Amino acid sequence: MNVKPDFSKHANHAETAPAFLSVWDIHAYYGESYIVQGVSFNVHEGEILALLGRNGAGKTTTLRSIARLANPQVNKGEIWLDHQPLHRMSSYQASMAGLGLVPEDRRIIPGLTVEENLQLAQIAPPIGWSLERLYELFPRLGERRKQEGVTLSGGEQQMLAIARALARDIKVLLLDEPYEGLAPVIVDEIEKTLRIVKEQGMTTIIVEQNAVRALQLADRAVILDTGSIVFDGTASEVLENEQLRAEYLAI
Amino acid sequence: MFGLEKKDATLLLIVAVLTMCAPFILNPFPSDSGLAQFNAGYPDLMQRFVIFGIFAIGFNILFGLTGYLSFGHAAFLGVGSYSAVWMFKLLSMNVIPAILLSVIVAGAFALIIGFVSLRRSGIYFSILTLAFAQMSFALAYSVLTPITNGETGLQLSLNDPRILGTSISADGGIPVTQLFGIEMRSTYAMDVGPWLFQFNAGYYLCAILLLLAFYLSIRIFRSPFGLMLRAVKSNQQRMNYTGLNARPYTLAAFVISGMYAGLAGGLLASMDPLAGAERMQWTASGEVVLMTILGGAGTLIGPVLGAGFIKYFENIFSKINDNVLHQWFAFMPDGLEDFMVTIVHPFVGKGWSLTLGLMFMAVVIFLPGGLVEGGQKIGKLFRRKKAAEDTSPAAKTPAE
Amino acid sequence: AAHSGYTNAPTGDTVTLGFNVPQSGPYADEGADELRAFELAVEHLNGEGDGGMLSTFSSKALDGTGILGKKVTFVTGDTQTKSDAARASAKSMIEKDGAIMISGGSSSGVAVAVQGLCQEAGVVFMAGLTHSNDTTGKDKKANGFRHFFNAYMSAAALAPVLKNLYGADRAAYHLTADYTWGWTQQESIQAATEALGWRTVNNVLTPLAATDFSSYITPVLNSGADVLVLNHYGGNMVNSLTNAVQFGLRDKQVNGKNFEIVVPLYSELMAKGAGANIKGIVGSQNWDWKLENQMGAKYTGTNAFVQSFGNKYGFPPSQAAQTCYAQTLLYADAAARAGTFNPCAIGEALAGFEFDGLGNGPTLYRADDHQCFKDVLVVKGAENPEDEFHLVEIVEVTPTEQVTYDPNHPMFAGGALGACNPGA
Amino acid sequence: MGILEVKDVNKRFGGLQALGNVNLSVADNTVHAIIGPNGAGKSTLLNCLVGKLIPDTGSVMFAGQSVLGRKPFEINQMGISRVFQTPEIFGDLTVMENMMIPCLAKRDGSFRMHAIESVLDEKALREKAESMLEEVKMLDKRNMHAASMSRGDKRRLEMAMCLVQEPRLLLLDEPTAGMARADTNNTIDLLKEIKARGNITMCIIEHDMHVVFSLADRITVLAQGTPLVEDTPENIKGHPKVREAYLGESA
Amino acid sequence: MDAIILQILNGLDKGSAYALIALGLTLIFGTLGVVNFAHGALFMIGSFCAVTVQRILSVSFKTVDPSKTDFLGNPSTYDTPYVVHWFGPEFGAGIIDWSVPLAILFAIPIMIAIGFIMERGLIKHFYKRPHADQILVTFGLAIVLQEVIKYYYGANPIQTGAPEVFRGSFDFGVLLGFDPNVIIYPYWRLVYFAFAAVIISAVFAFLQFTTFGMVVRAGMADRETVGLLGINIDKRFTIMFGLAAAVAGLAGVMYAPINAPNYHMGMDFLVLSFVVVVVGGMGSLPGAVLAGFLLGILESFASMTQVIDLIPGINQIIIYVVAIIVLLTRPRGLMGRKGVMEE
Ligand SMILES: Nc1ncnc2c1ncn2[C@@H]1O[C@H](COP(=O)(O)OP(=O)(O)OP(=O)(O)O)[C@@H](O)[C@H]1O
Ligand SMILES: Nc1ncnc2c1ncn2[C@@H]1O[C@H](COP(=O)(O)OP(=O)(O)OP(=O)(O)O)[C@@H](O)[C@H]1O
Ligand SMILES: [Mg+2]
Ligand SMILES: [Mg+2]
Repeated sequence: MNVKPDFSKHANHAETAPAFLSVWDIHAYYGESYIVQGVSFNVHEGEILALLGRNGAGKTTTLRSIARLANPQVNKGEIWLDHQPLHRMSSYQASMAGLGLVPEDRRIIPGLTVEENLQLAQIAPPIGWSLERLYELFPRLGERRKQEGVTLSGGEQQMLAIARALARDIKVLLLDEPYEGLAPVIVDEIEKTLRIVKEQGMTTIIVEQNAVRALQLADRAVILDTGSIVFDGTASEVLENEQLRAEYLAI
Repeated sequence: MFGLEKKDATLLLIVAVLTMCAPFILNPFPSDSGLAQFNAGYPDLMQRFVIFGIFAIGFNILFGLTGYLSFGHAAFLGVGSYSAVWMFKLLSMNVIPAILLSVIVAGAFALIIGFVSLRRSGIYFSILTLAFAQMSFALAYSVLTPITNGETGLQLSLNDPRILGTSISADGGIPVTQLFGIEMRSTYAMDVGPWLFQFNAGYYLCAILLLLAFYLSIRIFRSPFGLMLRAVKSNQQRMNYTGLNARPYTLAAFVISGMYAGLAGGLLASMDPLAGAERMQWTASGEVVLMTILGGAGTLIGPVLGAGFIKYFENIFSKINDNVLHQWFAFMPDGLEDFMVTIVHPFVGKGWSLTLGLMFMAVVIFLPGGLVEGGQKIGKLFRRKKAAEDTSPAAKTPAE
Repeated sequence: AAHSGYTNAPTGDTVTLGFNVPQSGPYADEGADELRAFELAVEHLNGEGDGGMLSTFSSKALDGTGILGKKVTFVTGDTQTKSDAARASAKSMIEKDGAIMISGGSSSGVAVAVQGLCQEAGVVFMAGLTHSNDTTGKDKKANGFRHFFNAYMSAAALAPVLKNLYGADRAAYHLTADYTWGWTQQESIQAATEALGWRTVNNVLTPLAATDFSSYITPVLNSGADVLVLNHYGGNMVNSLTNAVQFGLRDKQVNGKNFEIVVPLYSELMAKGAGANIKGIVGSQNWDWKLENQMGAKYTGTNAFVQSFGNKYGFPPSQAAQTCYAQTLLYADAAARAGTFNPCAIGEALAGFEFDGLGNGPTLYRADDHQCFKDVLVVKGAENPEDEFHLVEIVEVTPTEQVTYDPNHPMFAGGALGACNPGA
Repeated sequence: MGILEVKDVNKRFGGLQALGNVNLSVADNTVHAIIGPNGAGKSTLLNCLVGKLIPDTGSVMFAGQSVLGRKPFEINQMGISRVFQTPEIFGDLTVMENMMIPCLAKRDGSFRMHAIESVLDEKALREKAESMLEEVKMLDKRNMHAASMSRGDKRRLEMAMCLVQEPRLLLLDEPTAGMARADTNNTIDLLKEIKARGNITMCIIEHDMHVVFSLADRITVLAQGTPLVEDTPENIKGHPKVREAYLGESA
Repeated sequence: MDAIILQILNGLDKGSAYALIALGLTLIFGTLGVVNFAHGALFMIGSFCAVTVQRILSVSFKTVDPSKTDFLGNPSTYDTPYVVHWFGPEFGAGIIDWSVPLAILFAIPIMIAIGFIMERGLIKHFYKRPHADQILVTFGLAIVLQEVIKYYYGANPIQTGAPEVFRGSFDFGVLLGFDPNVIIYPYWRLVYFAFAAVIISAVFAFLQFTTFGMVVRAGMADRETVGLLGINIDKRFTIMFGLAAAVAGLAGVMYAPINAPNYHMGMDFLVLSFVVVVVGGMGSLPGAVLAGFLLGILESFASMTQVIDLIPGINQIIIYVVAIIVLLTRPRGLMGRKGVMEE
């Protein structure tokens, strides 16, 4: 079964955009290869959206497009964050506008210590959580603050990447596979953290292979397949829909 | 053909045809026209094209495949030249032993330098090779003068011992280099109307060796050995954890490319029996780097193109003086003529290096990937145009 | 080319000469001046301009109609002051442009290399600025000719003047460029000064690539030497001299005498480059544009040349320019007298040729080694130059006899002229 | 005595005891899982096995020979292959070329020019590489540039490269991290099949308990650099200490 | 002893030049990761700033002096610099005399502008390109800059003196208790040393006490991620480049009185400065400075007669010998950081 996204929501898009973050008909390319083929969805303020799909479906590419990274090239489409046109910005401007991305391979900066990695996030405005507060949330990082970031264990790096995003005062948090490589207890921890920040009003998009966990956390879900949206609805809808789960999520 | 895939065989064939017909191709302008200045079809330059082509092909085996950027390759060229000249002085004027010795000596030299330098990678490797080459240059220029004849360069003289041969030729001069009696300098000139085509024995020897060198390089590129070298470039870590020691592979590539340089050096000396120390200077090493990048590092034909490009500028543009410019623009009214000469003047003659510098920048800015990529782009453009032409008639006749 | 018994025999109504000068690298300005002289010479040979030294030249075989009735054309090339590049450039002139004579150059290494090439190719080489003894010594060639003086002659000319100026009891410290020219220069000047009674305290070889000579200069301070001899040329010399002056050597008193600096080989461009540091420093030159005005009519030709050069280019010619100009005229004249361009005939015409009126006074092209013998100038840096053309002052002219040596002099031994080679 | 014997291995990084007196014995032809919280030292332990790190003290014996003091390539030649936590592949080469490299690498470690003999056995090697790609379901991607694949695919490629070497001991560091559920299941099947063929021992680090419990014969739990318990999967699941330190409530 | 002290002084001086050039190069090469073959050319342009200022200040008008004739026999002319005309012979001549220090003021904006233009117009597009491409384009640029200078200023060195007061030399030995006239050292070289020390400390302070250095290093390691943290890295790269160009240029300005500037002086220093940077260790500013001084001093010692007599030719190759030894014993140079340009 294919659940077609409801494009009527997007009618008369830009000015009347109802949502906090709205992504409208983006098309993204890596060189010649056409990866994201017209994706549109909305995220409301304070909501957690799960973006799901197989390997290579284009989830990462979609997040990177929203974060305005140089690669992929977005040839068409609009992205509005709180009435600001992200699609006209470069990545650092998007970040100043309130966007935070935790990239899939964590991208801890080599040559910098844990603390420097965090300080780096607090150079440009707007500044978010203080380092003390972050160390409180992730005591591990506090213990390791003088260690070079890239020598952290895989899971520690993941914590650092999330902490780095929170060190900025962001409005929308984009998480690309935040649970990957984390011990189950830590996953629980992070899930708790995400709930906490949600309560404080954070809007989140989470991409996750562990679909069940993501769906338990999320309010809504979007499923991508080969660069197009095949489902857009509430998280519980997915959990209830056998066929959808089997076809796209293998759960 | 020769165990090559079709595409490579075609490439080899094209190169073969081009080198064999070079005396025609490089001499397109009649010798009495103003454009004759741009002709490059005279023995010395043709020889240089192919010899530096060989040098660059060899360099590319190391740099293009493994990514190790040697900044001291000219040392091997120089060592090759010195060996060859010594062979001429001591043994015989036949080029075969000279070339063999230069390849062997350069190979041995490369083995030593490579063994030490390859303990480091990246920029550290580049600086190590640079240091070795600069040391060789400095020593050859002064301290080792008894062997290298220093600044002047090692030349033949009338009192060379020359075991297999004579010290002095019949007419009282220094004997000339030859291959079993065929003098390297002997040139057959063909007058066709205003054109003069020169077929030089030395050039053809170099050209044949270039083809061999090119063939061997294709084989290396396509062989599993070549694959290993590319793997070295891509991810040495993974290579290690796959049970492969990268060192012997890189060292082999280094020695092979050193031998290519030695061959080029030996050929230079065979065509013109002089070996100068500045052949080993860092600028000379830099030149082959530039040739390779300019043509397209990692491509088969690129280095040869790059070598031709640089040598062409050095030899042709440097010779255009104001006199020549006035000849070119003579057809214009006087004021305009002088104006044109003034405009062009800074870029030719003594300004040739300015033009070369500008060309370097232009190529790397507009044709990332070098001349080969430029060629491919043009090729694509043509194909696209053709495709567009093919489809356009169809568009005119509606499907209904 | 047609087989007429020698390489590049001119077939049409023109004859092509090849001017191979440094156009890039540190000697580019010198090369540019040489090129100006060549162009002027060609003009004069073809009967254009005021004729320059043609009118003062003692031989009257040239009449301003080119050479042997053929109009003179020329090609130019860049030696880059590298023997390899110079040979490539010369070869292209010979192979591509049909040049029948190659001239020019600004260093001995290049001169020897190109001379060797011309010998092999069978064309005449008229050396430009080359000062090493080897060019007409161990590396001499039948097809090569040198008008410029050499290291031995510099030393021989300087020695008596140095004795007059600084006395016979001196201790010299040599800094020498570490390559063949530097060595022959040092060897010559050491021999000549020791013959005067000078002591040689030390001789230190400096790398060609050196730009800062401070670490070679400082040991001089306390070595006990009271004369510093800089066997350097071009940029090396400008830098070493500048450094020596910076370190206050010239203000020093050693052994109760003023410390002195000597630069055996001088040139106008070097003097310009050295600026105020050159003031009062003694050296030798092949020629100077003020020669006729100051030293009399013996040096006729000088003024004629300076006039036509100055009118055309707006400044007086350098010694390099004069040499190149003279060499071109000498070549043309020899061809005219021989009645052919065959290098062997030209060689015969030049060998032992005595002439006058080319600015150096009576001159001999010696047959044994193809070296010119003529008076040598001892010069020094002007204390108060009236303009940038008067940086060099003539101190004295050393007559030919004093600088002449035996062709078998040990400093020149080891080579053989060989047979002339007409090529094809 | 097991094929792999780790005795009293210690490793410090500055002030941090990453491994403290680790003892481990892995029996031949079994799958041994190593689990534990992030930063427990699991990857460090593997690094000590393959020569990337040298332990401060202790011994590591493989098939009766010590691996210490050997270079990584020599250790591989002894029969140990490793899949890394962040994929290590030849990014510049195509998938097929990536596969050819391990096929060409000889176990005896001899350096060969491969230029002359290439024609002789290239075809056989090619077939071997292709059948391996088939097994990991990547044959259709054989001509793809390895760097431009999605991360799950890179992982599978790396695994294929290790498997085609037919190692005696295969070390897998989070082989299914970031893999879609369907592919994770495929990977489990693949590893099971490999195991069933026999003559291979595997050490696997994984945070996905589904994978661990479906594959492992024995499990070692590492915490703060020291083994906490070693037991069968069933016992581990119920172990209270493990639940607390690692699995959390969701396991 | 005195000889050794003198060579140490020489070494420090040479070392200052090497260190200054290497410092600028490290900012570009070690920090921005761009192999800048045009760095020597920047140094050269700095020197020519001094030449230019001297020329500008000496712009003159001609007066005919009928009492003399020039070399062609025409009435000769003499030049009066406008500044002398305007400010009187003493002060005017003084201004010309001080042209090298004045050139510093002139060079700073010029060099920063050149750095900005170079980075914005050219280098910017090459951060992500292979080093080989960077070499090609910057080498081309170096040739172009060099040739342009040659076109306007000729190939001959141009003497550009220090102010009169700095021209003499200073008896250093007396201070240390030696006899007079044993250890004397030119004032200007002492000035150069002090100047180098000031510049080096200023650059260190700037990078140490601001986050600028950290951000640029981070940006080099991973531009994309730094962008994700809201930092406009392009702007900072440009500033860094301008800074490096200014350092190179100032090193050149002050060097003009030591060695007469010529158009290819940059190339003479280029290879050497790469060696210095790499021996110092990629990406390490202290390393670059340390290696600069080390090589300067060793080079000075190697040129002592006693040493040359022992090992002939050692003065020619000392730098390379040291480079080889250092790189073989310390894989990342003296103070190199891991991972910087090791591929
Ligand atoms: N740099 C790149 N160049 C070219 N193609 C790319 C690049 N990065 C990704 N792709 C391709 O784009 C497609 C989508 O990749 P993307 O990384 O967005 O997938 P994904 O949904 O995040 O998958 P995964 O779950 O494996 O991370 C894949 O087919 C991949 O091969
Ligand atoms: N090179 C190093 N320098 C300093 N500390 C290091 C280094 N490498 C690892 N560590 C530290 O050692 C500890 C163990 O790291 P290791 O990578 O082995 O953990 P792990 O068990 O694999 O964790 P994960 O499951 O998160 O990957 C971590 O705390 C890490 O920060
Ligand atoms: Mg992804
Ligand atoms: Mg790990």
